[in-house]
Amino acid sequence: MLSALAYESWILHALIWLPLLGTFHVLWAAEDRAKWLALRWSLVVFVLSVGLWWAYDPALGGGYQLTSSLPWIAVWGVNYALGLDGISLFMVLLSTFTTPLAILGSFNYIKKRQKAFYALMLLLEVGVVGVFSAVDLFLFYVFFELTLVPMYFIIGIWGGERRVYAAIKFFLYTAFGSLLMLVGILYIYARGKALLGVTSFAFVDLLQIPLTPQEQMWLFGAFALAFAIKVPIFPFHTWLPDAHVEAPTPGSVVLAAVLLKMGTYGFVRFLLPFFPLAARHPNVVTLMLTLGVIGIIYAAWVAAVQPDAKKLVAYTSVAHMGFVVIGIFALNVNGLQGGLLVMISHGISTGALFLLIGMLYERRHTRLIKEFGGIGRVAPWLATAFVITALVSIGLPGTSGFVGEFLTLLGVFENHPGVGILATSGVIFAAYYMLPMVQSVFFNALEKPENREVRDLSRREVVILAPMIALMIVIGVHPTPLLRRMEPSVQMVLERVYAAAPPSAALIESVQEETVETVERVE
Amino acid sequence: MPEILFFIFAAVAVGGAVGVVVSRSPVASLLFMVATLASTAGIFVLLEAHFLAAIQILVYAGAIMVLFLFVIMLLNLGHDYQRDIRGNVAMIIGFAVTGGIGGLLARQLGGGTAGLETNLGAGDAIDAALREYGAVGAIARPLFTDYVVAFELTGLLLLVAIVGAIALAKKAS
Amino acid sequence: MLAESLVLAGLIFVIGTLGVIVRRNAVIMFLCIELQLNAVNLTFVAFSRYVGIEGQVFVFFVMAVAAAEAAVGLAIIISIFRHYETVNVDSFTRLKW
Amino acid sequence: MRPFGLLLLQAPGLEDSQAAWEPVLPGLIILLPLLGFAINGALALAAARKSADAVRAGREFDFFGNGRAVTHTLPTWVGPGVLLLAFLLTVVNFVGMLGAELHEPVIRSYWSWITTGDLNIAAAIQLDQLSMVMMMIITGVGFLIHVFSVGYMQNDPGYPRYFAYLNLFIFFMLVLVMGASYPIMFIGWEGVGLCSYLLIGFWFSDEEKASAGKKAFIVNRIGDLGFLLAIFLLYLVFQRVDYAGIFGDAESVFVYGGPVITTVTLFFLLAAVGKSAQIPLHIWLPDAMAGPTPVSALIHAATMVTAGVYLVVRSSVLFALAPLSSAVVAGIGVLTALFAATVALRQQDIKKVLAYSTVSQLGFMFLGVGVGAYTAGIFHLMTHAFFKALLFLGAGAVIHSIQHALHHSNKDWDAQDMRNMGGLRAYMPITWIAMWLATLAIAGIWPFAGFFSKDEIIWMTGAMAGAENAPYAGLYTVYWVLALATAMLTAFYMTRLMVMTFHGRNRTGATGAEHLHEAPKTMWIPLAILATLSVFGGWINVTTDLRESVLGGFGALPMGEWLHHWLEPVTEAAHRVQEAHLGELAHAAPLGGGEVAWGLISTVAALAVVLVTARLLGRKEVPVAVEDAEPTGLSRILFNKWYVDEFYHRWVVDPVLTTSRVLWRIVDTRIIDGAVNLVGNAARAIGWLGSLLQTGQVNTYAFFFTLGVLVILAMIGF
Repeated sequence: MLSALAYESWILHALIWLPLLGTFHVLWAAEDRAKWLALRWSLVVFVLSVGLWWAYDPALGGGYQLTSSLPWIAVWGVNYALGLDGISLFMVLLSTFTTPLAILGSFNYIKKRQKAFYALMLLLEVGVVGVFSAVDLFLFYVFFELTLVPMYFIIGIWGGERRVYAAIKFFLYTAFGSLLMLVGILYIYARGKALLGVTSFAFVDLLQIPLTPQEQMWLFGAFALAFAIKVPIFPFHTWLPDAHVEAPTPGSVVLAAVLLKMGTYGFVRFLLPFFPLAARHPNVVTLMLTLGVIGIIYAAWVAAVQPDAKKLVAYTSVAHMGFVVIGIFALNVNGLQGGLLVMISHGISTGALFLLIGMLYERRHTRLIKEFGGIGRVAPWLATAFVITALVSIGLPGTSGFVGEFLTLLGVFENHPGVGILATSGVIFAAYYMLPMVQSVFFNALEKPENREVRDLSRREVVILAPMIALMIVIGVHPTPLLRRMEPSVQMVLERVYAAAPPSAALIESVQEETVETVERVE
Repeated sequence: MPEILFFIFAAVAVGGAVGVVVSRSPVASLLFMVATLASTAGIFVLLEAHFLAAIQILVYAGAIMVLFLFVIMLLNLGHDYQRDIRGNVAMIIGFAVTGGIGGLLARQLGGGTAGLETNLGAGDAIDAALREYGAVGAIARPLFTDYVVAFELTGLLLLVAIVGAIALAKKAS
Repeated sequence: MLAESLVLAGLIFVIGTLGVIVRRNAVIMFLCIELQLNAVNLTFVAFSRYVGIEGQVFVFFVMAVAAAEAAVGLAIIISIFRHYETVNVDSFTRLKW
Repeated sequence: MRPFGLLLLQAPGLEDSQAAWEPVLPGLIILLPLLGFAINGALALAAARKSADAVRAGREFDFFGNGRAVTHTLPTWVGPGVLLLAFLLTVVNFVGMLGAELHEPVIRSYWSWITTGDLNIAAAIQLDQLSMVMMMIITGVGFLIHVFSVGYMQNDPGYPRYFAYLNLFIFFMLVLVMGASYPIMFIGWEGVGLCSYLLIGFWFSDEEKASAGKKAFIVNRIGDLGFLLAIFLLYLVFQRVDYAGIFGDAESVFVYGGPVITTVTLFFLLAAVGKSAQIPLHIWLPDAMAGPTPVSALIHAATMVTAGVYLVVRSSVLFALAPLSSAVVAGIGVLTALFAATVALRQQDIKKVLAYSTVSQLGFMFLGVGVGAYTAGIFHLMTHAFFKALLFLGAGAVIHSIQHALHHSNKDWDAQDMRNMGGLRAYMPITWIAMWLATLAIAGIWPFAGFFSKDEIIWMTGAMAGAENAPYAGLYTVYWVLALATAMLTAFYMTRLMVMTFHGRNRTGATGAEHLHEAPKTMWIPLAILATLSVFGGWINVTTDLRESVLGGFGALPMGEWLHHWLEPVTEAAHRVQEAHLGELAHAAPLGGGEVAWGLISTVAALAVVLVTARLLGRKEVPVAVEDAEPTGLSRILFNKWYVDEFYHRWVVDPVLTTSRVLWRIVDTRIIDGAVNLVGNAARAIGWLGSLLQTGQVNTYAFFFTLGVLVILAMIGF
């Protein structure tokens, strides 16, 4: 049925352009209809995107599928080129899944300038879907930067008290990283032109460029810094708690669920295949694993003493992303697959946690843990949803959180047992930060009179949370369909990492000569 | 004869310019300015640009300078002025920079203009146009044919300037 | 006569520039700007003898722009004067960040 | 992939073993409790919503007035009902297996759980003799405790939630014992931990109870770390994680006593120590008594805490290959047994005594599996499930009754403090008799169940000490002595519990005493059944020597060494390894004397302790709790549980919290974020310097403009 509609040919374009259309529609419409319009647009996008699950066929190998390319800036060889592989497939689905829920979750939260807000949410969706489906480095970079703008305004306008500080910090910090990446991109492009004579930003073309180990190291550094800030990896993480605490609930949801994934996605998409020699260099691997493990343990400890529930969850994000990083740099199938699963699982569970904390905030206008207590008595459904989500977050087996962490740790342990043991201790600390918070908020005596007034979940909120919880459990019980779709692409990345050899001087020379010859012939 | 006239006009123009800059009184500056404009108009005539010389006198010296004068009088700046030339440091810097520009210009001109004069002799064409269409027609022809869009835009610009000037100068109600 | 005209124009331009830098009176700064414009007009006219009538056409446009500029500029000066009771530009330092 | 729906069917293919025997709907045994959870969970959510609305309106919702709410009637049937069905199904399978002479486990795979690279974990269950025994205990004892709960939790507003959790617990426990690979077992392993967390904190409005749940979960997670690492290490060695694959090759892959196998088993030991509350991770179990008493019976006595023992027996081959780990297992076991027994001597809370007694008995099981007596470990696990469940349920009935009495006499005394009880045998005769039977069983007095199981463990310890090539022979001798001493302590503290509770003068006061009553039928019938099992349950595994002696009625006991033979297919590999490396076990205890002699000695000694204690304590006048003096000296240390909790608090919890605060306040906020802000502020400072050029004076701008022109001109000119 999908092929009858030529689904493969238009779906990716639709996923990018429909939300953009929606953006304008929302801006055009009346203020009080904005939220419903935005919800409808994002739902349409989500429903359309579901078909990707079947449209993407892992049997065809791990390369890009559903590709299409139009020349954009022909002089520079920039193409508007889209495509999906097993890695980006789930990131796109995660984005289209999260956006409508985040929009639905902001119905009560966003009171002022609704039109602008919902338009920005849709614009954000354009950006993230674009990032994950671009197969042209230039296009990727454009979308990568595009996501900054809506998020900057979402935090800066609808945020909490220190919103401006947080928004600027978020923007400058991440932009700073990506500018270094831009330098790297241009360098690769220039090398491609010089060595191969191709003026192209297409991933497939850039992968052919024989870069020397030194070059790879520098480029790796430039790209890695950009993505490490985005992820964020340990010493670059301080923008995240600030941004999360100040951001409005839907902003936090999208930030945690999708934007952070752009960083780790970049690791898998660029760092490993583009600079394999650097990525598998023992020093680099050691560094990344160390930072990842520090992130896991350090963030867990810092999270445990946070007085603000939202900040706590923000720090847990750092810990989870630490798992992803070590999974990726385990450089084996289990680790990579595990890392990708943690990304998916973290997207859903942390998104849900932020939504839940947002719901608490709407009811009590505070997020300080000590202000709560005994909420389970007056809001049992809310408490149930929260406890389930928290358990997923700490990786209870049978939920999505476990599968990812298990594979990640298994992968790390395979190649680096010592690191594996340290990282596995993260499962203890996950309980150490999460359970006290759950207890202080939902259990204990219902003492404060304000807490007595807290309402339970409304029907709208049930509609938001139910699919998320269902998905967390379904993925936990039966992750194989996901793993099956990711595996060929993951294998391809790994093959590239391990097969790559440093180009000899002779090779570069011969390539260059060939290029010169072809150029001469053409002229 | 034209050479002598040129040097007279040039001397007056430079003298006027210096006067503009050094006069304490704005009115004096203005009058020096008029002298400069008038002598420049004379040089225009020597360069066979009769129409421009005419509107230089009419529009520039006549209208714009009077506008300045009105403003000076309106603001009551005619007397009770204070010394407003900057101090030594500003003077030195100003002289250094302007001297630099002057030096550079001189350096450029030091190469001579003989090449230009021989290679690009458009004077005959202009003379022919002047003979054929008269002083006004010679300049009006390109103005209303090749440059008509720019011309119209200039009109629009003037309109906008008038509106803007009124809006700015009007007393806030 | 080209070379002489150009020297003259350069001289007037430099004097005008110096005026803009050293004078504090806004009206006189304006006059100095007019001086600079005039110098440029002179070069246009001088070159037009060798390049074509377009030089003179350009002068025409410059004059129109100068007129517009003078009108608006003087209006601004009047407007400022109403606030500050002076045309000394040292008093107008609000134009930053 | 096989669709989910087939879970109910007997699924062929997909690595299923081809056995002679076809199990009957094994998947359903797991699914039934899950179904119960779903139904009860839905009811609980509905009920909680109602009660929440009432709380918001400032009152408590009355589920019991004018007819019980449907949310509170349905669980009565659903909760125990699914368990009964599961139990019956287990019995059917058990009978089937009895007749099948099975040598290989029967494996049923349903779908690929995790498939990636060369890792393939199937969602598969394994039926063999060991899992069958465990299933019988879990569903059987579980069912009885569910029935008891109907009476016990009758008037609790959280009634449906309680049954939802309990059903979920059974589900996970079944996953734990039926899983065909370590990761599947781990699902159950953490799942039961979760349920334990939820049930300990069942009355979550009480901060102490909620904290106890949290503590249990976190301490258990420390153990789970070991489990995960053991799985990883096994995967590294075998490239697979299912039992069939690992155990089949273990003997050929591992070197006896080699470092890898020792590490694996020590990791597993960490997991077992956490789950079974052994030293040093025993601290959570006494606190876990905060949960409803039937929960303590089911989870914290009969089933979940024994998962550690199950793990060791399941991995018996691995442990047999690692003599050092086995010795550590036994050492931890016997130390825990002794330690917990000493603490139990001086506890006043009836449930605390039982909790420490559980820890102690678990120690015995560890000792058993540590000395290679895997069958004995499982045997003691089973008999312990009977009598300890009975003791807890009995205690529950007592507490229920005392609570009632205190409530009516308006005393806010602790209903669990034995000093407030006394003389209950007159009011609760059935409970009294049942609990005495259980006490005799746990004290190890012939012919009750505990005698046979405990005696076998002690005997095997002695036998190990004297084995031909016994490693650490001296150590095992010490173990043997300690175990004997602990057995005597057990007899003492249990008798103390019985005397303080049921004998002497009633201390609830006259008004209170009027309201003391025997437990209702739903509560005492399970007690009676468990009492029967506590008496006769030990007869299924009487060693041949004992059976032929006076202790076995000279062969009159019907089923000697039955359990031993039954579990042989599971443990034979381990026994093979032991035989090969340890040689023949001793036939005499370290001090000489055969099994029969020591059996006689121990039962007589225990009986003597019971009688003397009963006589001495029976005469003593016990003051009620509020009037009692603070304990002093050694008994103070024992009362405070050797200050282990305080030790952990001082040296582990506090330092971690302090470090966390330092990391946050200093490292994160000051140093890391400080550096980030420093960069930002530096940029801002440079900008400020630049802004100084912007004076607001037109002349300056004109000057710079001209300067710019000059520069451009210069660039063109030169």
